[in-house]
Amino acid sequence: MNVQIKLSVSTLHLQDCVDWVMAPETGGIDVFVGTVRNATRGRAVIRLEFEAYEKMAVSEMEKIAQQALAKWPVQKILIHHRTGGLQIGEIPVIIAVAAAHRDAAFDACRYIIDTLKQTVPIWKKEIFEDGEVWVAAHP
Amino acid sequence: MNVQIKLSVSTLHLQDCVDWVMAPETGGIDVFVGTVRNATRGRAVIRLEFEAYEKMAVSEMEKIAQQALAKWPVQKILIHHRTGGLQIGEIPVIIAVAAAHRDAAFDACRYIIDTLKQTVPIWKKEIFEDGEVWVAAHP
Amino acid sequence: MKINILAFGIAKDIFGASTVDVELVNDATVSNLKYLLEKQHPRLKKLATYMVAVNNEYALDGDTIHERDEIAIIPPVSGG
Amino acid sequence: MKINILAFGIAKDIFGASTVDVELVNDATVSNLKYLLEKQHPRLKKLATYMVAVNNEYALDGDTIHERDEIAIIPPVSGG
Repeated sequence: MNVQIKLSVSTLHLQDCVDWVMAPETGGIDVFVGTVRNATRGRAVIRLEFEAYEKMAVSEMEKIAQQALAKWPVQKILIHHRTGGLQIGEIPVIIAVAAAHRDAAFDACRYIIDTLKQTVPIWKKEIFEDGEVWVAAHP
Repeated sequence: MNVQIKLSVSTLHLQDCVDWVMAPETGGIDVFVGTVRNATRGRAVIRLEFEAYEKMAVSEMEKIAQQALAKWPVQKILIHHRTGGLQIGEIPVIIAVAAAHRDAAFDACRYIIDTLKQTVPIWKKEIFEDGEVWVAAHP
Repeated sequence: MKINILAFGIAKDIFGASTVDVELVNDATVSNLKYLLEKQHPRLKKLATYMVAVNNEYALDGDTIHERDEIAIIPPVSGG
Repeated sequence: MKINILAFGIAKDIFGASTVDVELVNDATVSNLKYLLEKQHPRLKKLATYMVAVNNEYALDGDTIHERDEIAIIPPVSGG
């Protein structure tokens, strides 16, 4: 299998992700690591909550990975995404793409995170000291 | 300091690299991990040797990092490069770029590896079963 | 037919529950469902946008809904 | 003046040593140095290209070389 998709309530492990995509014929790996920023438009964020429509989220991530495999000469694709509560500095998402040549790895990795943010049914709630907001819900 | 440059004869550690660039105001990290491929133009590679003009290599990597900081809104940049002998699957280079927003991290990371491969005085020798070649030396 | 609708993110807050039941005629469309839901929960219309998923796939307004389909309301996603 | 030239990568193989000494006149240019080296080591001309670094900076052909400058021959790089 050259695609690994995971939704997880526990900490994501960067080294495991990169080890999984690495193969003897790999020349370069591009990795995107999302992190929980401490502020949104100047307002301090205390923590985040991620909710997923799990079955559909996994199938949409799988679709994106297959699209990337079809568009670029890449070898292996891994997408791990957290659900539940995350503190500042924790990692909501890791995307790792291995390829023989780095251009394909960069292009595919960026396509995957851009598309994931548009189509995968996962929702992020930012919790502030004085309230909370579902990100992107309102215009 | 928002830039860390290192040439090292020992194993590079991905998690340490990403931990170093991560900060509370970081929203995304792009990481490029080079790996030693097992073949070049169909010819089996046994291992690689990296040689560096160390002082100049560090100063050229520092220049590239400063150029990237000037061109994109990125927060921290790390470039670690190996020297000496590497086996298949080992990691010659790790570049990690942290930014508030991911586009800058992707653009800067790709610029850094592309420029590093053009200007930093480091040389790679591929060792085959029946010979060895300094990569890119001849037309 | 009675259809049980799954709600996520802000849609769950709007419905005040993670699922709502809706009574639809056979061969109702996604568009019919949205009309009904928006009548019962006008705050849906305040969202930047929202989609309906039928059996874990994004559905178009003209797609029809059948008994035992798994229907979900997908407010603007914000993963990553 | 006698200048000690550092060699790396394939240049070290061509010189058969990691440094070579070259006798240059005062205010010799990078171009003069290249001419001398290529006369002594014609295989340098077979390289895809090569650069000269003066005090850890890439130098242009017209740059002059001074006593105690650190000079290095930089064959095509291949890091990463």
